[in-house]
Parts: sequence; C-alpha cells; structure tokens
Amino acid sequence: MNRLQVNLPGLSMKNPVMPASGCFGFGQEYAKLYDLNRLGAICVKAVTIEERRGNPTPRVAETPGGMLNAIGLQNPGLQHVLAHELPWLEQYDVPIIVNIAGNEPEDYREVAKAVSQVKNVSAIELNISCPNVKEGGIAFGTHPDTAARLTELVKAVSQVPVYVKLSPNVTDIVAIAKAVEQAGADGLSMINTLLGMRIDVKSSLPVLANRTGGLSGAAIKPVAVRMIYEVRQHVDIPIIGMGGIFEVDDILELMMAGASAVAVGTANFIDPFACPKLIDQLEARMDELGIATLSDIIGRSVSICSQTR
Amino acid sequence: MNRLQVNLPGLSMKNPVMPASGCFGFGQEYAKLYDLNRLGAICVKAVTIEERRGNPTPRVAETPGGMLNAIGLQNPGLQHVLAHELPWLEQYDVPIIVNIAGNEPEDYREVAKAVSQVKNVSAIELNISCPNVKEGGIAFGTHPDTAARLTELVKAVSQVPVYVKLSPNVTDIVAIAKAVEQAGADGLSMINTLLGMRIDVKSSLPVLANRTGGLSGAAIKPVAVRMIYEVRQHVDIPIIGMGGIFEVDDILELMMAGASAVAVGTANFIDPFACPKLIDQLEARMDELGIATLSDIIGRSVSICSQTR
Amino acid sequence: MIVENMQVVAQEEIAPSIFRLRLSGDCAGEMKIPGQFVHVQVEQGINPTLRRPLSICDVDVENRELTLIYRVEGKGTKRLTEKRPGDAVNVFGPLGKGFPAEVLKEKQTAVLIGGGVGIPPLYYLAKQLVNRDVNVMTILGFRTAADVFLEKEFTALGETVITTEDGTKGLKGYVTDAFRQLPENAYDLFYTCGPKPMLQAVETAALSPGYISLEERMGCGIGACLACVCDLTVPDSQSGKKYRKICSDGPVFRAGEVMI
Amino acid sequence: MIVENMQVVAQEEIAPSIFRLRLSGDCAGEMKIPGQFVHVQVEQGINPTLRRPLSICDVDVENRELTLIYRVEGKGTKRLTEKRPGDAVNVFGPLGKGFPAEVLKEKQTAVLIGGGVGIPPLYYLAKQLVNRDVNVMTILGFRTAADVFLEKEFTALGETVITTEDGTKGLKGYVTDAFRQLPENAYDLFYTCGPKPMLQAVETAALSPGYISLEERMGCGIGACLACVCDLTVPDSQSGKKYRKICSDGPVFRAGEVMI
Ligand SMILES: Cc1cc2nc3c(=O)[nH]c(=O)nc-3n(C[C@H](O)[C@H](O)[C@H](O)COP(=O)(O)OP(=O)(O)OC[C@H]3O[C@@H](n4cnc5c(N)ncnc54)[C@H](O)[C@@H]3O)c2cc1C
Ligand SMILES: Cc1cc2nc3c(=O)[nH]c(=O)nc-3n(C[C@H](O)[C@H](O)[C@H](O)COP(=O)(O)OP(=O)(O)OC[C@H]3O[C@@H](n4cnc5c(N)ncnc54)[C@H](O)[C@@H]3O)c2cc1C
Ligand SMILES: Cc1cc2nc3c(=O)[nH]c(=O)nc-3n(C[C@H](O)[C@H](O)[C@H](O)COP(=O)(O)O)c2cc1C
Ligand SMILES: Cc1cc2nc3c(=O)[nH]c(=O)nc-3n(C[C@H](O)[C@H](O)[C@H](O)COP(=O)(O)O)c2cc1C
Ligand code: FES
Ligand code: FES
Repeated sequence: MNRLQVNLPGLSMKNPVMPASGCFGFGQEYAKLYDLNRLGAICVKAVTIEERRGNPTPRVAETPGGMLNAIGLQNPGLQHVLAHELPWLEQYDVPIIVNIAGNEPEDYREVAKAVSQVKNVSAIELNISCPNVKEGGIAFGTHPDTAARLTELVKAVSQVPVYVKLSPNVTDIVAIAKAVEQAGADGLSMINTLLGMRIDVKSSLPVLANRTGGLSGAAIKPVAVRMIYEVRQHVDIPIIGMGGIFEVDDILELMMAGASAVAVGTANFIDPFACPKLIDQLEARMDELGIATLSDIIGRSVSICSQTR
Repeated sequence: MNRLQVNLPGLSMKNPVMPASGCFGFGQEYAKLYDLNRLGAICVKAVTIEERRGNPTPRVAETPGGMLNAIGLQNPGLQHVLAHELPWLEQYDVPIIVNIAGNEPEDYREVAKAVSQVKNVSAIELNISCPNVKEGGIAFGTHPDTAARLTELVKAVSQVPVYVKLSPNVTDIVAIAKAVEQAGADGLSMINTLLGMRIDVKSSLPVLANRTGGLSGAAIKPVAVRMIYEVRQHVDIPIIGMGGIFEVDDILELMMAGASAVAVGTANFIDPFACPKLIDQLEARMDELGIATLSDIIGRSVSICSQTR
Repeated sequence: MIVENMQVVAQEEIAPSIFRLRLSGDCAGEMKIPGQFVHVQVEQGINPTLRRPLSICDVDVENRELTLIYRVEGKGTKRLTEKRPGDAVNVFGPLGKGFPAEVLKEKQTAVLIGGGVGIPPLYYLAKQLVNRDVNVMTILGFRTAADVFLEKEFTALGETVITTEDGTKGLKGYVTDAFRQLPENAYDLFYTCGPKPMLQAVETAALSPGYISLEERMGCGIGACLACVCDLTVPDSQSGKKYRKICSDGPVFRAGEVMI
Repeated sequence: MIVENMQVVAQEEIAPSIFRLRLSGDCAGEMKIPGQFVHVQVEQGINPTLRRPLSICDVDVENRELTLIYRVEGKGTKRLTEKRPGDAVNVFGPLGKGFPAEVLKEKQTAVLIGGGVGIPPLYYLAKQLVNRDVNVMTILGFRTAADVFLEKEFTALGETVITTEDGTKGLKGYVTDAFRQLPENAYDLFYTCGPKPMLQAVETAALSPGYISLEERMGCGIGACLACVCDLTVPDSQSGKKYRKICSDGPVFRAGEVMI
C-alpha cells in the first residue's frame, strides 16, 4: 500500500504534491534537475488561445515572506502547447493538469475542448483568478454567477475533469465554491494569489511595471488554510490546496484543512528541488505524527471541529 | 516648520505615526516604556457598550512574517473607558482616536455619541472590520450599503470626525470606501486584518481557540499598499494607513500609496519601542530620499502613475 | 523593563532538547524577581515573527549574567539553539509579576514543585529563599531519567526529590505523588510551575497556600494586547475585573486566584 | 546546475559598499563559463524570500573556490555582508548562458567594457580570453576614484582604462567616451556588462560585433516562471518566439539580438 496515494477525479496521484501552475513552466526546466516522474502530478502554465506576450518587466517583486508577480499569463498559445509542450510531457507517467485562461467565455471553451482531447491530459484547471490581466482572469472569479456559467460552458466541452481555480480576493469564497460545484465542477484549486503592490520609496513608483501583482509564498498560507477550511465545510468536491507551502508540515496543514492534494508554487524558486524534497520528507513526518495514510487526514480538522462545535 | 506634521480632520499630528487599535491597549502599558507625547496620535482598543470577555485562549498564533489574533474585542466597556481610560489619557497632549464596535447599529451609535463628547477625544474610528466576533464587526464592513448606513448613523451623533476602518476581506474595497465617503465619513482607516487560520499538525486542531483569526504583520503589507493605492484613486477623504509597518520605509510606502497618516500594530509586540524609533528615523530617511516635508508624498505614487497612464 | 541586545556567553545542551543559555548584558541587573520572564527575539527581522517568553532561571548580578533554560519546541527555540558565544540575542524584560519570596520568614519551609521546563524559574526562587534562610524542599518531575536536569543545583539548596514517569530515576510517578506524601505540617507554602494538568493536581493536593506560574501564548508581553488572559475565580471586588493578564498580572498567581 | 551549501572562505569590502565573497564547495568545479551566474539564497527561511542573482567573478577549480563581487543594494546584499568565514551560503548554479570566449582566435583582440557591478563577470572572461591568447583591452567605468575596484587584476591581464564620472581617476567621463576613441580596427569583438544606459550607448558606439549581459528581476532563475523576459529585436525565425528569458537564454546575448 502506498501511504502517500491520493485519488481525485481524473487524478490518481502516487503522492499529493504537484507544482503549481505558472511556477513550473511546462516542466522542461525542472526536468533538467530531477525526474518529473517523482511528482504526484504536474500543473502547467496557463494556456490561452493565442500566444500572449504578458506584462512589461519588472514582473516580480519581493515582499516580507512572499513575492508579487505580474507575469500576465504569458504563454506560447494553444497551438504551440498542443504541438510541443504536451507531446514533450508524454515521456512522463504523471497526471498532467492544464491551467486554461482567456478573455471571453468562448476562449475558455475553445482551449478546454482542444486540451481535454489530448491523451496525456488528465484534468483542466480553470483559471478564473489571475489578478494580472485586464480582461478575463479574476473578472470571472469574483461573482458566483459568472463563475458558474463559465464552469458550465467548460464542463460541456471537456473530456476530462475540471478543477476551478478560485481567487482569494473575494468577500465570500464559499458562495463561489458552491456555485461552481453546482455548475458541475469536479474539484477546486485554491488559492490563487492575493492582489498586492509594492512601491519603491526611492522613485515613488510601483516596483512592478504592471503596478499591482499577485502575492504568493509563505505569507499567504494562513489565508489559504482558512479558505480551504471554510470551503471544505460547505462543498463536497475535492480541493487541490496551495498557497505558501514551503515545508512538509504546510502540506499536512492544508490537507487537514480540507485539501485532497496540494500544489507548490513559490517554494520552487527558493529551492528548485522543493517538490521532490517535500515528497521525500512526507513519510518520516507521517510516522512522527502517527498518520497511517495521507488520505486519512484530508479535512480532519473540519471533522474534528464539527464534532466539538 | 515641522517636516513631519500631517493634518487630518480632527487630527493635527506632529508626526504621522500612531499605534494601531488593539495593539496598544489604552496606552498605560507602553507609557511605562516611553513618553506617549512622542506619538503623532494614539488609537485605543475597540470600545463596546458592555464589557466584553473576548474569545477563549489561545488568542494569538504565529505565521510566516505575521501573526493571527482572535482577541474578540475584549474591553472593559463604555462606562469604564469613560471613567478611567480616557481621563488617564488627559495627561498627554496627543490626539486620541477611539475605536468603537458593537453588535447592533444602535450600539455603535450609543458608544459614538458618548465617546465623542469626551473632551480629549479627537476622532472616532468606526470598526466595521473585526473578523473575530460573531455579531457586528466585519458583518458591517463587507457590504457598501450596510457600511454606509452605519456611517450615517454614527456621523449623525458624533461630535468629532469619524474614520471608518475598512476590512480587506472584500472583493471590492473601492465600492465600500466610496459608499462610506458618500455617507459622510471624514476619513478611512485601512486595513484591518485578513481572515486567516493555522492548524497544529500534531493535534489536527486549529491553533486558535476561535479557529480563525486576523492576520497582521509584515506579511500583509503588500495587500495594504494595494488597497490604499486603489482607494486613493477614487476617494477624496484622507486615509490612515496600516498593515505591516515595521520599518521607516514602510511608512513612506503606505503614504506614497495614499495614506495621510499611519498606524503601527504588530510591530509594537516585536519591538516595544517601535513607534518612537520609527518616528526618530523619519527625518534622516527623508533627507536621504530628498523628501522635504512628509505631506508632500501623500499619494505621490497615485499622482505620478496617473500622469503616465 | 528594558530592551537590550544581550551577548551569548555560553550555550549548552544539558538534557535531550533542553538548553542552558547564558547571556550577558546590563539588564541582568534588573532581573531581581524569580518567576518573572523575558521576551526573547530569536532573530532580527520577521522569521520568526514573535518574541518567545522564557523564564528567568538564574541571575548573576556581578557578572551581568542571565541564565535561561529552554526546551526545543518549535521554530523559535530551534533557532535559538544555533546561537553561539558572541552572538546577540535581543531580550525584553524583566516582565510580569514573579514568585514572592518575602512572604516566608526565616526557618519556615517552602516546597517547590516543578515539571519539565517549569523547573527553571524555581531555581532562582530557591536561591533567593535559601538566602532568606527559608528551608527549601524541591520536587522535580521528568518523563524519564535521561531528561533530568538541575538536580545537582537544587540538591545543593535543600532536599530534592526526583520523580520520573517511567520510574527510571527517583520515585516512579508524577510530582503530585511525591507531594501528596508530605505530612500536613511539612511545609508552609508551595510554589509550582509546569504543565497545566500538573498545576491543577498540585493545587488540589496542596495543604497550604501557594503560588502557581501559568503559561499562555503571548503577543506584546506587557499587558497591552490581551492575548494572554485567564479568568479570575472570583471577580476582583475593587475593579470588577473578571480576568487577569498572564504577562503583566502574572505569570505567577496566588493558588486559587485564577482558573487554571 | 547544482544546489549546494557553499562555505564562506573570506569576505572583504574592496570599495565602498562593494564586497568580494569567496566561497568554497564542489560546485565551483562546474562554473566554467564566464557571464553565467549563481542564484544565491542569502538566508535559510523566508527573510529575504527570493534568491539573488550574482555573476561568477572568478573560479579557482583546484581550490574549489568561487568568487563573487557584489554591491550592497537592499536587504539581501546587506544581509550577505554579515556572512563570516565558515558560514554557509546556499548557491544554485551555474545558471544561464555566458560570454562565448571561444568565438575569438589567438591574437585577436577583445575589448571588455564594464560599469559598476557589471565589472565582476568580465574578470573571469578576461582570464579565459588571455588563456586562449586573445588580446584583452578593458574599459572600466566608475562614479569616482574611491569606487574603483579590480583595476590591478585587470591590468595584469591587459591594457586597462579607467573612467570616472567626476574625473578623480583615469579619464573623466563614461566608458563610452573611452570606447569611442578606439580606432576602427583596434578590436575584433566587444563584451560588455553594466547598467542599461551604458549597454545601449556601447551597442550604438560599437564598430564590431559584440556580446552584452542584461539584468532583470528574477524568480526561478532557470526559465520556468517567465519573470525575466526581454523582447527579441527580430522574432526567432524557427520557433516564432518573440522573447528571450534573461535567466536561461541569457543573461548574455549577441548585441542587437534583444531590445535593451
Ligand atoms: C511566562 C512564560 C515563561 C516560560 N518560560 C519557559 C522556560 O523557562 N523554558 C521553556 O523551555 N519554556 C518556557 N515557556 C514556554 C516557551 O515560551 C515556549 O516553549 C516557546 O515560546 C515555544 O516557542 P517555539 O518557537 O519553540 O515554538 P513554536 O511552536 O514555533 O511557537 C509558535 C508561537 O507559539 C508560542 N508558544 C508555543 N508554545 C508556547 C507555550 N508553551 N507557552 C507560551 N507560548 C508558546 C510561541 O511563543 C510562538 O509565539 C514559557 C512560557 C511562558 C508564557
Ligand atoms: C544575471 C545577473 C547577474 C548579476 N550579477 C551581479 C554581480 O555580480 N554583482 C552585483 O553586485 N550585482 C549583480 N546583479 C544585480 C543583483 O542581483 C542585485 O543587485 C541584487 O539582487 C539586489 O538584491 P538586494 O537584496 O540587495 O536588493 P533588494 O532591493 O532587497 O532586492 C529585492 C528584489 O529585487 C531583486 N533585484 C533588485 N535589484 C536587482 C537587479 N539590479 N537585478 C536583478 N534583480 C534585482 C532582488 O534580487 C530581489 O529579488 C546581477 C543581476 C543579474 C540579473
Ligand atoms: C510567477 C507565478 C506565476 C503564476 N502563474 C499562474 C498561472 O499561470 N495560472 C494560475 O492559475 N496560477 C498562477 N500562479 C499562482 C500559483 O499557481 C499559486 O496559486 C500561487 O502562487 C500560490 O501558491 P504559492 O504560495 O505556493 O506560490 C502563479 C504564481 C506565480 C508566483
Ligand atoms: C492583537 C491585535 C488586536 C487588534 N485589535 C483591534 C481592535 O480592537 N480594533 C481594530 O479596529 N483593529 C484591531 N486590530 C487590527 C490593527 O489595528 C491593525 O489594523 C492590523 O493589525 C494591521 O496592522 P499591523 O500589521 O501593523 O498589525 C488588532 C490587531 C492585533 C494584532
Ligand atoms: S501578551 Fe499582550 S496582554 Fe499579555
Ligand atoms: S527568472 Fe524565472 S524565467 Fe527567468
């Protein structure tokens, strides 16, 4: 028995750890460092119909315990991804999740349809939470109805399970989670970045050319834990948890809050071996804590607390 | 000329630095460490009509670059504050801001009325953003209409300017800021804490007895900067900025984003002399950066960026 | 109350995961009351964010030295173990109200009951009591023989009983087992510090008045943030207050004053 | 590309706010190409969060030593100055594509133009060129005389011109003033690294092909996050790509290849 195994719709994962979208490209760079087969899954960079140039640089800025990014969904476009990136990933026996984005609902539909037909694509992550583009992105993720309609549209054409990636920049994340669940989402990914900003006091100007950016890293972990915990109480579909995972305990924390698998983003930049290292550390830590199998702890805090409420 | 002077409705401040509500009690503890007259103003702990016991302990938890608190507005109640805390503060020649909270709009009104008649109270901070109480608090701060109605109610009875303290846990902070401005608010305070959570992986239980708490400290500064910057573009009343100020550059950053004065919260716990130290460092840093007077930089990023838009 | 960058004089692991840290600095001279604590900033900057409360274990005023004994629990204490002689450790203190030694007269007898890292503050107390010619009897509880620390130091000051949960040293059982065996007139006052269940058991078993020292997660450490409150068993008749702040009203309370 | 905890051998301020850091570790043996860089984690943990890109300034393969020269700009480099011999510094590298030394043949002449902390990578390049029997001419620009560093080292390798903005040493003016004075056939190739305006001016003034090294704020350092892109002047005819990643396609580019 594999104690690290977790199973989510479309995703049979030998361990719960995947790199987070946008922090791992399409895998080719990190493949130079380690065997990607060690990963539980791979979530690739957002794909849009057309190639995107993204935002002007500087695109990243450091903040206390975190970082801001405003990449702006730069990607080579659907055709290129279909022709090059996804075929390249065929050499790996790891579930592939494709993060998709667009300006119009129609764009999402087209990308979802095409991508979900690719044989090595296991699931789609519907990005309705990118804070760094003017159109699309977060605009779809802040209202339950809009989010639900987009989910329906994509579900109608997708051959694979659809995970909706939620934005934390909302008053009521539970309402949005419920709406997309009802609209047929197979799972949720949460959280995307918090909208933030840094100003360089020497110039009085924003550090990022895009002015604002998405806050990620250790700093946002408590927000991720809270949101996953809240959503877990009200929604039945599984959650891929992310936001500030740097240590093996962070994985357990997000899973206890309700995540069935986790994604690691910013930590890859600080330690390029972050994902395989965390995976390697899991079992020893489970032994210390008396955790038999990882699937036992999914949402454990929620169930314990609901008994003592 | 005092280069550090800033003027806001009801607040003539010899420097822009005040301790943030809830992080400084009613001043008596820090008065043992330094002369409170060195502060630009003092913002005291939330006051409610009745005494409040607050939440069970543990009430604080550490997070990467920040902390969670779930004090739950513990305070000795209006009468005690009127009889003891505010009179004690009369010995200081510093503007006093009283943070007020309640379960019902009527509660706010009563506290505001009473407190604003006290002669050494310069302004009221309307707390519609406490994430740690079941009733009142944040419930008033997440919808523009509710926030506006409460603001009107309090403005109608207050003898002193009213600053509305906004919650960052919202989809659209600008909408709320605009609504309370229209409702007659004299200023805004932002930001209160982000709702967060930590789970102890040994017990699978939330670290805080209240389960969730408010995230403060350096980790949230980029969110504060972004929100102040956004609100500054759409609202004319002054902003008291707070969220993650630990260094003198953080003060300048929040002011460039649009704050006319700042409040320091969590930093007091790490360095009990944080406020006077920051005040002492301001002028030297202004010299390095070529800032003549602090009031020059208020919202400077917003105005520069709007020219280059 | 002072904030000072103290200098590490020595750091030593005296039992598994238990470290003795000797710091030197002017503020050592201020640390006069046992049971008070210092709020330690393990590292400049934000990692970790908060200070850590640690009890004053010993003070050498002449040499301007403060001794702390701490157990490695999490990030902060882990990081503290990496400090080497010469390194700076930022200390804020002394904080809180400590154990009153002066309530006992010459030749009276105090029993000190400590468990785990509740033991360190009792050492400085024991020294002060002995200085006042008070008889000191100590009961120290550990999990197992290997965990025992400060035994020699306490023995030098008076009769010292060790208990271990597994019986590998001293009496097998808990400190309260040893405490209960003391006859009614064996002591005039007790002082105790340790984990909550131990404090509750000691309070229940006690045949005299006493003082207990409590722990709680803290923010400010000086009574401003209300992170660390505990309930009074009987509201204060003067102020009507229903609670106490452990950091500033405590950490030491009269047994029975607050709910444990 | 390796991640390794290298050990500080020496740290020295060689000009105001300019530090030379010598690190030892196995990965030094991998650092073969000048103009490549390492991504340095200044401190374990999250303070600061990101790694800092610093150019390879020199490598001593036999002694497993890597030399970096950096200027104190902000938090990270400030913190780096506190490292003492024996301390660990986590290094990820070598990263990126460096200066091609092999494009020049024996007896050809290279001119190296460096400004400020653009100078360090040119030193390792100069050494390799000299090893290949290429003539090396160097133009180094500083603000003022006190800021000058590595002059002696470069002079040992070939003709070296210093320029200072205030004329307190060498030629008064910018590196481009000295560069423009070179006659048409004085050099076969130029290599340059420094602030953007300098690179632009050098590219404009150049009478030969050349290579430039760019800077940008980085996340991953290996081409995965797209933080550090710059535009190609002409889209790649093969892939149709319109951009390059400074961390993995650069930081060194053929002059004219990308927009500065
Ligand atoms: C008045 C007082 C005196 C103390 N004296 C000693 C002593 O002399 N020796 C000793 O070993 N321990 C003592 N403790 C406990 C000590 O403060 C904690 O073990 C320590 O703070 C844990 O920090 P950490 O970084 O190892 O753990 P982490 O889990 O990383 O700490 C996270 C946060 O929780 C707080 N925390 C965790 N455990 C405790 C606890 N038991 N009490 C209070 N805060 C806690 C930390 O201060 C920090 O803010 C004392 C506690 C108090 C309140
Ligand atoms: C490929 C490359 C090679 C470099 N080689 C050297 C060198 O050999 N010597 C040297 O002194 N400097 C070099 N730099 C610049 C150096 O990386 C920055 O000065 C340094 O990162 C600043 O960090 P800080 O902590 O001092 O500043 P902070 O302002 O605290 O840095 C905040 C963030 O911005 C980034 N940043 C700030 N300035 C720059 C910059 N100019 N370039 C890239 N990122 C920046 C930091 O890496 C960090 O992520 C190089 C940059 C690049 C891209
Ligand atoms: C540089 C960068 C690029 C990102 N790009 C994407 C993206 O294309 N699509 C997406 O859904 N999320 C994107 N994200 C968000 C991450 O997938 C993740 O949700 C977030 O960073 C929180 O996780 P972390 O704290 O572990 O980084 C990006 C994050 C970073 C830092
Ligand atoms: C322990 C604690 C108690 C607080 N109590 C209050 C309060 O009573 N009323 C209020 O408006 N804000 C309260 N706050 C929020 C702060 O005033 C401030 O808005 C927030 O902490 C962000 O600033 P900081 O990052 O500098 O701490 C509290 C914050 C902390 C940490
Ligand atoms: S720790 Fe702040 S009141 Fe006790
Ligand atoms: S730094 Fe990530 S792509 Fe260059």
